Amino acid sequence: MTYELLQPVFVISMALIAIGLYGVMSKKNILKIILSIGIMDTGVNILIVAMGYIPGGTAPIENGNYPVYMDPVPQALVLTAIVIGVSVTALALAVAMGYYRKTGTLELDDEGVMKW
Amino acid sequence: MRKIVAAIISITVFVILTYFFITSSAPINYTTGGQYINPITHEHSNQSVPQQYLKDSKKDTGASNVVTAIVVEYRGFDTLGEVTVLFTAATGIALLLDELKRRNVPHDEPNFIVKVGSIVVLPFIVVVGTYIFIHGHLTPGGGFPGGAVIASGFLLLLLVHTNRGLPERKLSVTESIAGMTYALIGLLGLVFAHEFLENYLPLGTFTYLFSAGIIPLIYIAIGFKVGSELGGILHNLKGVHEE
Amino acid sequence: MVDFFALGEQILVMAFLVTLGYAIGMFFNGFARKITARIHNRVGPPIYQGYIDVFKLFGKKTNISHGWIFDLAALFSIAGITLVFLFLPVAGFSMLSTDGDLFLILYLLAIPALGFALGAGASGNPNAAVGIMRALMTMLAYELPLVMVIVAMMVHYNTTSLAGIVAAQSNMHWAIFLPVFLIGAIVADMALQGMLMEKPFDIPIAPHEIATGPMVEFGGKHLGALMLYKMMGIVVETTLFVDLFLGGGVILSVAQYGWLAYVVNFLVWFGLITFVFFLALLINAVFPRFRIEQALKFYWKYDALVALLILIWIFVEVST
Amino acid sequence: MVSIPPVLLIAFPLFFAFLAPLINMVSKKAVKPYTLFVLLLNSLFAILLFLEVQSNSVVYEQLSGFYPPIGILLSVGYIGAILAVVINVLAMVVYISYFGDVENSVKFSMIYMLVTASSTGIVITGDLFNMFVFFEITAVGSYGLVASMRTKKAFEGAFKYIVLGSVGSSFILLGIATIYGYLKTLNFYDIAARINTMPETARLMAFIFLLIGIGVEAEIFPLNGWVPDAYEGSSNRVASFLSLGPSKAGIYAIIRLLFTLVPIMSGFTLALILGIFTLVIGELAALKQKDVKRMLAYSSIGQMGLILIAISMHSKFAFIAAVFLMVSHALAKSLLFLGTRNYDAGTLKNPWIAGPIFIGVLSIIGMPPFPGFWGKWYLMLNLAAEGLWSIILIVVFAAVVEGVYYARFLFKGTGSDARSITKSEVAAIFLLAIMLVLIGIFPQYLYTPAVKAAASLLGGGP
Repeated sequence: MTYELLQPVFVISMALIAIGLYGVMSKKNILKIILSIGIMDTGVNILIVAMGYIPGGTAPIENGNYPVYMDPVPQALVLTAIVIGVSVTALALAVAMGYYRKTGTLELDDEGVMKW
Repeated sequence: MRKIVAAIISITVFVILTYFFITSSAPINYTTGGQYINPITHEHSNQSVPQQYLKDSKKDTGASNVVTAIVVEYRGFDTLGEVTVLFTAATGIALLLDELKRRNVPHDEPNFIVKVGSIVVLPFIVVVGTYIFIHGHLTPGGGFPGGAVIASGFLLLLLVHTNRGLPERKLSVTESIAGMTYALIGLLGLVFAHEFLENYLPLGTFTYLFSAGIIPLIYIAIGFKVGSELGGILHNLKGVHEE
Repeated sequence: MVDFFALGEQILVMAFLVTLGYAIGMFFNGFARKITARIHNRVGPPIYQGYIDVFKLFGKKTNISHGWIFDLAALFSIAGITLVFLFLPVAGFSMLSTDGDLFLILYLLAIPALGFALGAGASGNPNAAVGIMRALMTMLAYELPLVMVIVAMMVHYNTTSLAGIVAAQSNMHWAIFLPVFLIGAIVADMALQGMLMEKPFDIPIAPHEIATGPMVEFGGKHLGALMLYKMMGIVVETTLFVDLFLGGGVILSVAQYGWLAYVVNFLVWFGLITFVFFLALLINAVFPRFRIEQALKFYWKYDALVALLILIWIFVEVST
Repeated sequence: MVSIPPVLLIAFPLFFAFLAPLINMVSKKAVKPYTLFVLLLNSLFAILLFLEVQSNSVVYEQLSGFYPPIGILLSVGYIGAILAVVINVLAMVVYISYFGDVENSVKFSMIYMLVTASSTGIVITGDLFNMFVFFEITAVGSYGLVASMRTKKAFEGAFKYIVLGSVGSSFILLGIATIYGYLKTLNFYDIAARINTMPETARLMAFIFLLIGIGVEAEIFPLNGWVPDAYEGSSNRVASFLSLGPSKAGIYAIIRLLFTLVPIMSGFTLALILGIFTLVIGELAALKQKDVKRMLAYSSIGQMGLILIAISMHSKFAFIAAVFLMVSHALAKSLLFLGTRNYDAGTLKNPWIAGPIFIGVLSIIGMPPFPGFWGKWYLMLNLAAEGLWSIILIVVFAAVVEGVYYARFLFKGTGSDARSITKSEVAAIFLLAIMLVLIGIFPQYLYTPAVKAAASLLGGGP
């Protein structure tokens, strides 16, 4: 059996990734870029959780009777990935604050972005 | 121009990724695997990894929540790393915003309902958070959600007392001690058992609170750590000096 | 067990060759000035003027030094160029040669340039600064076509050793007799012109504009050392050219003719490098000077393009 | 001989980093010696680990008491051991330069320890997701270190780094999801054993996802936009640290990816093409830089390209070349970044700075007898032996370009009056220079482990 049931989930998570990517590349406002990163992270996390889907499965908490469980590993991975995402977002916000204090704006200037 | 390029790239990525994942023929069960020859014992593992987790977690760890068993025991080293990521981020934020803090920024006084409500709600928040991280091995949740709930209590405090920060020093001490406890629990595994983070406590009775060996201890440490770290982050982002 | 006798013999030969190289270099200096003077319809200095200059400069007391980098730089240049000379097969006789030494030579050629740049920089003279920037740009410019041609030769002869290339050209199968490498030789000759800092690529020195450029602050022994470096440079660069395209001057095989072959080959090698240098002097005498951007354009647009065509030609030839 | 569990290399510095704030509360002065002590301890562990690898050829350790692939496996082969030593010892040496400096931040030292530990973690882990976690610690720590100067440029550079780093980590997760989806395992060697059961496209896509993610840290071409800004904005010591720790860990991850995880031929070709682009773009961009730090940063990119080319040749000699280039780059680049604080027209008048800087430059541009020379030399010989002449052309020309801008760099440092430098900085750059000279003169001590590393990797081992 393959992932046919999950195709809408894949489309949604890929759409989130693409939206995030678009935001990261096109926006100049630091907060918008941070939001875009968050959207991208969410897309990836949805994808990973979906990878552990088993038809008819339940949450992997043992309670005596033995139904079919979901694959627990992706859930554990996503737990880690979420915390990491939070950490990065928090640090990015701190950097944004520092940038704002130094420059008085949250817009990245063209010169700074495109410098090669 | 920039937006058009960005749009083209992201649409391309979307099309390629969607096509790839939709046509992917990955198996939708977790029974594949099991041919791996262990480099330490040179034995075959005879089952797929997730299957083994689901089958053995009760026996191995005594936790009824398999996800917790994976997070804290089977892949506990990842979780130590995860805690460290949060710790690094919190330290980084403190490092960046140390000098940039502003004093005496005028804030709006919060209204009466928020003030009184916070006093009423705060104990419940703390209790719920504590409950979540203590029962991590039995119910969904664990150290991270529990710590985050407690940190939301800190957030409430910061919202109410607009011109005050949190006791940064105390948070920092809590954070350090909790982190050290986690690392120490792991290192003691090398002493009392054979490996880092290996369980060396009795597993207790399945589905009871005092069970699952070191898992609740680790989750308590994580709960304290995450709560104080997120609190520290909020404190630093608010930018008020400790009184 | 090290064969000390053979080792001593080798060291003696190397010392002799290095001395010879410097002697030839000094001779070339006087030679060049004489030729240029004759073209300008002057009498010019005597042909042994190079020797006189060097001995005079080394006999002088050095009054000005700009610190230890300045001193080191002169040493750096001399040591670097001598090392390169030791890696070159001279008249088919290679002193230090290994597989892949052609890369080594290309590399090592940068050391004296670095020393030169350091010394000039340490002097703190603005003219030196201008000169050294131009010298580095020129180096960058001529290196591209040169490397392309050399890689083409490596592909053609399927060896990375200069001695191998020389050996492959024995029995008068000189590379220059192949049409493609005749063009290659012209390209490399243009690069050689830049290496020797002769017109039209003498902008780094630009004698009439920036007061002899990088050398301006050097005096006494430092100037003597730098002159020696430049003189040896002429020998090294022309020898590289001869080794690449003119079979290293080898016309008799040592196995067949013994010591006679050595003598004849050395004479032929000497004649060839003199000829190559003379050619450079002629070009120097008739061409005006390029500005730095013109030089860059020349090398990267025309010279490199031709070199690229040669490279493609060789690749096609090899693959078919 | 003492047998050290590899996990101590990670767990000890983590524990001591958690302890550092308490030390700071007791005595502010104690923090720097304390950190140095921890790094010294870690270096000793790394050296012991290296010796152990030399006698056993590979060291495995399972964690949490479960056999892999159930538990996490640490696996240290030759290449991992070499890099662990390089990262830990050099991190310690670079840290020496902090002594005698007015800047005294416990947080900085903590992040420094954490990033050292996690870079080491990347090179000794045997688990894909574990590697991702260490990547994130390294990245998050590096963001903080880059921004720690708190200037506009620092924040800008750090922000670029964060953006690219986050996109990269998303792609690593995509790669992990792809591989896990097919194989339901995360252990490197379990994956390696069964990777052929995945369809060709899936393997290629997983490879590309992971390469994109790792490429950010390893400074590979389309994803290295952060490098110049971050290096320019950060302090010299941070730049020095970044070029010896995280970037080496990134290269190690690429080695793992190419040789163990997804050993497909198209992957090697792709890496080769990217390497060439990285090399050419890095060197040409370095040529036109005015700012010294930016120039060094682009030069780093160029070096990374060279290393990637050497790795993707998939042959023994090229891999030895890669090892030499990595060691040379780690030593020389950290030396150069460290020695060029306030680089201007008087720096080289001070012989205490100039000597090491000369050695560093000579090693980077590949002059004998320094490690950089051995690296380029083996690479060229290998390229010539395989008849890849067009790559030789590019590499040689890149070397010439390198020579030119380094000559300009040295030239810029001469003239005017001598400058002073703190004693600890002199000590640090001298130690680095001595190591460069020693490895250059006695290359066999690196050559032998490198040969074994190459043999082990080409055989599919760690």
